[in-house]
Amino acid sequence: MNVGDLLDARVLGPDGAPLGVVVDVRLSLEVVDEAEGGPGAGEDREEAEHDAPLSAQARRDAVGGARLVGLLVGPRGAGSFHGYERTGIRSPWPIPQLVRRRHRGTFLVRWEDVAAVETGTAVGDDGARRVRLARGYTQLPAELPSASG
Amino acid sequence: MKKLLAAALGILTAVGGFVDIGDLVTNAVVGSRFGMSLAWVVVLGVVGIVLFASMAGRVAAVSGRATFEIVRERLGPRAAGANLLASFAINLLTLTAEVGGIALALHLASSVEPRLWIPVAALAVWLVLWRVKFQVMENVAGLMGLLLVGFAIALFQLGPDWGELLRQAVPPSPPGAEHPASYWYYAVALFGAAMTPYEVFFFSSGAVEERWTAKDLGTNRVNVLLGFPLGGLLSLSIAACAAVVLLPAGIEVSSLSQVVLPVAQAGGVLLLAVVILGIVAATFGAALETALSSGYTLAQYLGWSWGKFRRPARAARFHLTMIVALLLAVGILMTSVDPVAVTEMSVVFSAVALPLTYVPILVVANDPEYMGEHVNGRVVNALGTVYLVIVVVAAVAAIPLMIATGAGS
Amino acid sequence: MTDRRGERRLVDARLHLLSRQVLDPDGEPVGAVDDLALAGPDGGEVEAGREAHVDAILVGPVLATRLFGGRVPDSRLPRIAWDDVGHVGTAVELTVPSDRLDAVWVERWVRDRLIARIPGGRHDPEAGA
Amino acid sequence: MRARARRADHRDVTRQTGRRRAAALAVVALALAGCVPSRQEPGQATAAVADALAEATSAGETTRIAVGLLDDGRITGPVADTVLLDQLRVLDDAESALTTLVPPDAASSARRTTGLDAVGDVSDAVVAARAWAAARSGGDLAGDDSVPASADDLLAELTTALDATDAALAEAGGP
Repeated sequence: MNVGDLLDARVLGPDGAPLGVVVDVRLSLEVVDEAEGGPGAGEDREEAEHDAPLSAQARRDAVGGARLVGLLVGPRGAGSFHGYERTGIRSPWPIPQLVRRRHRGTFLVRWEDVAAVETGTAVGDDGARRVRLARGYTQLPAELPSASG
Repeated sequence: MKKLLAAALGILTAVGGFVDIGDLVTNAVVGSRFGMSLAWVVVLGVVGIVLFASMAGRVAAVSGRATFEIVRERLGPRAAGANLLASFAINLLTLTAEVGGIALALHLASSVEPRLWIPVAALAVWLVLWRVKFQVMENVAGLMGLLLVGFAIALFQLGPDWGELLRQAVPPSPPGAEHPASYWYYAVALFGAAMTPYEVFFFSSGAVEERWTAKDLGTNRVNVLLGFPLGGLLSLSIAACAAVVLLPAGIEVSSLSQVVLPVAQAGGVLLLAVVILGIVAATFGAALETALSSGYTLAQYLGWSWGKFRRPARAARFHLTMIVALLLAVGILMTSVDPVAVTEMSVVFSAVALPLTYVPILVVANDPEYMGEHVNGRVVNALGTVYLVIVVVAAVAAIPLMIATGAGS
Repeated sequence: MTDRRGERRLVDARLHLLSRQVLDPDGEPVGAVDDLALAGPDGGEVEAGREAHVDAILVGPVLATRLFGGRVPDSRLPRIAWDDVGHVGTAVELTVPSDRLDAVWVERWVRDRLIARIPGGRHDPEAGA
Repeated sequence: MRARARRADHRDVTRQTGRRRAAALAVVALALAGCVPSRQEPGQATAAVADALAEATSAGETTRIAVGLLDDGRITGPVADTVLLDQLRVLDDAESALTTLVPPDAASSARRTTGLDAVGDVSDAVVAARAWAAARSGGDLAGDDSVPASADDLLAELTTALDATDAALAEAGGP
């Protein structure tokens, strides 16, 4: 199964009631210690290569495994600003405000609360992709913890 | 001079955007039909491109990510794919026009038939893309393109009634004989030319080619603040020359050869030679800019290795894209199509490409995960939002205006 | 930067990973993250509700199936193992040089069959005009 | 050819609606006019004649400037030749716009005939200008009787042709 198979799949409640679509898939990245050790490593890379993030300002973590945490379920498809509403960004007004409004009601369900996933296997069978939630699932807030935290 | 060289990227970008072959003719058409009454559009366009190119340059310098990578990342494969198709079409059409434009300019200089120059021009463009260092390319093509300043010199030598030119420009209104729809068609065409998306693709990728970092934000500022206003100035002088010499004679510009007549009248053969050299350089520069942009956009969308700073073998598909684009351009030109008419078609694709390019730039320039402390300030954001509205209105209005006026005729 | 051992970072696939540039340790672009393959605990099939993790980054043809529908057997898709990922920032950086990745065979093919054969194809433009 | 005719149709309607209708209506009218080129209102036909004549005037005036500059030695031979060649193309367009026009009544038919004559006169003058320019740069044509002897002769011929164009334009209600 790929993340792409889950995205935009229709989400059904335990009783089969439609709840929305999968707008995103939340993962948990294991952040590991820089092998080279500490904050100096970033600067070394800058000289060694061209395409590395050229500034220490942008967030960049050394990562290990990536675990599947859950699915973000929204009232409609993700549209064109994938995930923009889950960040704390407020400018440029009014774009974030409009996107957030469009995605009001988006919630997170834990992967443990997913009972079944049907992925369309035939060509053009895109509409058949469905995710059914388990009985007693909980709707969690969709916001991501702030980037600086 | 040193400052001018430091701004070579901005200058080449602006020359390719403001005075490429389509705009050389369009500016003269505008001057000969509407006088200076559309000068405000050039000013509006300069401010807009300065705003967004500086954002794109800042994003590239701080995060190392060029504009089309951001377009894909923020819009996802579908919407970015639509932008890619439209932008690639604009790149290809403009590249076609520029290769034809180089041939037209060389025809002026030599009276050898343009068709014979086309393969030569295309080969020369490819050799530069294949072989020449990015900085050398931008210095030579950008600064030679500035020879078009001959139009400004010509304007002074013509000794026009400055008061009259100013009266045409403010308050702006279409001359009585012209239909308002034609006036607005040209307004949109000029604005679209100033804001044409390949400028930000080229500028931001050029920033990566030149290895800008957060320390180069000053260079970024110099580039946009020097380059684009210079481009706008050239654009205005061409229109003004036409307004002074051709408008009173009742001449409607339809070809490149008419564009240079005021220069010959003002400065004789010497100034004419300077300007023709400038036209060759400007169209050549625009050809390089659009050929590279076609490679940049496709490579950045699909994640391929790209860049002129790499050996061609280390960016194989990027170079293959540019070769194919040049071959297509030559193929289109061999059908004897009018290169200037080709650029008119790109207006249609701008309607898709403009919003889908400038929205992601504005959004990412506000994202602290990309920009850290270098996110947009309030004033830039306010201006950016206002310009987004203008861009969308212009882009949407372009197509009905083009149909209604038969492309301004 | 403080010690981050054991810390975890929550990311959303679409927002933070999909469509991002993949770079090798020398900064050479390898591809874009066109999809992410998931796997169960032992590397087997994912089961709903059971522990799952990202197994590989998929690059290239998978984009066409995401855009236009259809399906390609997973084994046929060019993939980069998630184990080879070093850093996640505005780009995804690998710990393995691109020449050792099977996923970039198209680039290699174009290079070896076409571009490198044109005179000057291996010329370094930075070395002088 | 088809593209050219369509272009001319768009053009005449633009001018005409400019005088009579709101811009919004123009969009629809133009789109329709582009589809049915053979049925024209008398006003549209007249406007098409005026448009072609305006193009001819533009070409003639351009030629006048080019000849003057070449006589003063302010322009090179190749540039002058390209200018004149481009003007011949414009005149060719103007002529074909007139020949493909279907006049709906006798008045517009007469205007068309006058217009064609005027455009033809300008074309003759531009052709003469090219011959003069070629002779001036020392080709085989030097000394040929059919080539105007001086720039002044040429400009006189051009003025006559442009006067005829102006008259025809005034008749067609042009600017």
